[in-house]
Amino acid sequence: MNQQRRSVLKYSAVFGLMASAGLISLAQAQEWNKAAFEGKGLDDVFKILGAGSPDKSAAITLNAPDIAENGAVVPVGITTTLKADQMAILVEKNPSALAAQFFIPAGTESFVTTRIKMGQTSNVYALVKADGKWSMAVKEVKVTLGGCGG
Amino acid sequence: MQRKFTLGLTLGILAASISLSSLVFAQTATDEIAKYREMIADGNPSELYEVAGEDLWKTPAGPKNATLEKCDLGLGPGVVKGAAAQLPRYFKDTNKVQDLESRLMTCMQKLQGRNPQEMVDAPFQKGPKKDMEAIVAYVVTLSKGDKIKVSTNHPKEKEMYELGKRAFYFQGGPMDFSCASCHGEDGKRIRLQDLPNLTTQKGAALGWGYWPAYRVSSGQFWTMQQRLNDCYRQQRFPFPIYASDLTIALSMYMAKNANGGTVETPGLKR
Amino acid sequence: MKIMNIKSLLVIGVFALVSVATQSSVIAQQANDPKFNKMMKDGFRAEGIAGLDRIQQDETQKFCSDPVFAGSVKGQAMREKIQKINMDSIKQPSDGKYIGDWKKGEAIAQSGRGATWTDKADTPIGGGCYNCHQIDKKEISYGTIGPTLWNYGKLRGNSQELIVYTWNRINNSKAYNACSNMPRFAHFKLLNEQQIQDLMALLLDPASPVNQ
Amino acid sequence: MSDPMRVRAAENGGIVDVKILMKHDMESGQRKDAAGKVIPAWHITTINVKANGKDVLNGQFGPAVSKDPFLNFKYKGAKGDKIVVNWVDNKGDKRTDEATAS
Repeated sequence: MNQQRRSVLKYSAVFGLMASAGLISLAQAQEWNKAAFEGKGLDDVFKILGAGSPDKSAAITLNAPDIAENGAVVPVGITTTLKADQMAILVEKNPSALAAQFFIPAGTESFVTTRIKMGQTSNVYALVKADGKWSMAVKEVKVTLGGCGG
Repeated sequence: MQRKFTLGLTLGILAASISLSSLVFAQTATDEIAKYREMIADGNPSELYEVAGEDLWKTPAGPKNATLEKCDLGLGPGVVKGAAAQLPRYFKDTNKVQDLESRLMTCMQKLQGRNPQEMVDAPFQKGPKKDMEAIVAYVVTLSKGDKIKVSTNHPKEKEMYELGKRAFYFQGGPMDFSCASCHGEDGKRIRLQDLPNLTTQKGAALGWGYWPAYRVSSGQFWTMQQRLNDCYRQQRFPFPIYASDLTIALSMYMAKNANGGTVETPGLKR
Repeated sequence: MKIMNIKSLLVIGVFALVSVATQSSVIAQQANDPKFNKMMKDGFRAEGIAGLDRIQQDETQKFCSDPVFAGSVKGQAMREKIQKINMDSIKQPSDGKYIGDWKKGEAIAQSGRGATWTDKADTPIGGGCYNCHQIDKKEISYGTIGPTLWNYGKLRGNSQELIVYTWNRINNSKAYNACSNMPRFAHFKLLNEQQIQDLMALLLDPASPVNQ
Repeated sequence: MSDPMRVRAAENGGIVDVKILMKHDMESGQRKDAAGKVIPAWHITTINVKANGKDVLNGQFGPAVSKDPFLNFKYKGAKGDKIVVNWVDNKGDKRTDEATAS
């Protein structure tokens, strides 16, 4: 066995180990993805995430209310039967579309719920990356004016 | 004759079905709002204030460097559990009817040597009021699930109730509003928000029983004093003075009307 | 069974009559209460544009702060007097024009801002109409304190009588119902003549979405 | 200084349900102060959750996550798991809190 081959093996072994321990996605996860969060429109964010133009998938459920009593707190949950390793929540009409992104290690369910702000009635997108491919679910959430303030 | 009757009946049915369809529509919107409320009910950020409040309760502070642990909220020194469910009430030592916040001010003054005027003057959500809000969150959480049980047996309590009732109906300001303008009838809403009829037991329990609360629209925990303050702001009144008899009287009116209802505080509101 | 029902109805009827009679005989406008006055005086301070003059009640406010009396038989004469005071204060449009721009009217109906102590003196005041009324059906967030105004013009036509009535009602609702929950928009200068014309258009213009 | 989080973790059938409330203003960068000046964005950027030292979730927040953020997720675990939650915001403030799965 020559020297070169051995070191290649060693390298790939290390890489494999890192990947299996989730270290690569960890490095990615711990560095805030400034470009993605500053992307304005949906397409900008899709591109930065490497999602291209994701297909809609019936395997993804976007759990959000039809009407939000207040745009300051809109509950949004994503569940999928796919084996997700990343999830993202996007709001089409927000100043910056991407609201939150999640990295899901093995052993964690393909499910996450959080709360987001919406400036106005808009489509909300749940993006899921599974087996290296992004897909999505879409739902319109109506934001109503409430209280006496108008 | 027969035809007229049929026509009338058809028109009647038509009118009924029109009003029914708009009713159904309104119903769907309120159902959706109910679903929204249910979705956010799990994980009430009031808990964050409650944690801070428990800390403040047990940490020595003020010129006398004392804790509030000996504070008497009506059930004896140091008894917090269930106390908020029986406030406002008459206190012998101050010879006054006090709500939770005015009573806490008394404790802060007596036990910790803090100046109550500083509390009155501070803006909501800042300085000493920020501490007050956290402490209120802590205290009211310890009455969650209890029955509202407010007494008007003492003449001063009875008097406060009557004064509060009168204040509830007092109209003023450039829009002629009183509390009763919005909270005096069953089944009304402002925009999509249901308005409890605070003159009835059921309505008062829905109103009084769910405040103090975390308010989603402002992202803040609001005490009853702040809730009343913002009511008067929306009524286009001048500024109600913090812990004034006026605010305590209104609380007395609502709390007594709510008797028998359940304390659901801290609530989670729009 | 049937007889029982009629009997109990009769009893209830008589009881209701008696209670109305006894009630109206004891009802009088609530007395001045120095303790209450002091509580109100000590209870407020001026803040921003919201001065203490705002708790100095006029005759209408004083009357309507006692709903038991205001709604009683004894209160009838006073109710009529209050309505007359308010009716007499209404001015018809100076340019003779009743109908403005419904689009601007919709914006005024949507806004519930203005006149609070957190507003400036020059903060535009909204009509706040959707707070209490359904108006354009597309707006699902509407209140129910007042009646629905959807199809207002379509259902009622546009006779001069209706136009003047609608004008008066927006200007000063208390001209028709002494203790109406609706603010007196003209009396307190909450809305100016042009804004009221725009609201009129929202309700009455055949082109307004309200009348589709 | 940052305020404590509220972390709850309940195990049921081999799945631990984790609910986290964070105390943070999550200033959007869209609001203006009384003088009309834009209030700069101030928000949590990354959050890491570990159970017994192993990552169970990594999240990234933009300014559109609500004030006092709430997060709920589930992982395969057991009663007694030691859960450590870390967040960092865009000003470099940090906070760590712990809970034990019950």
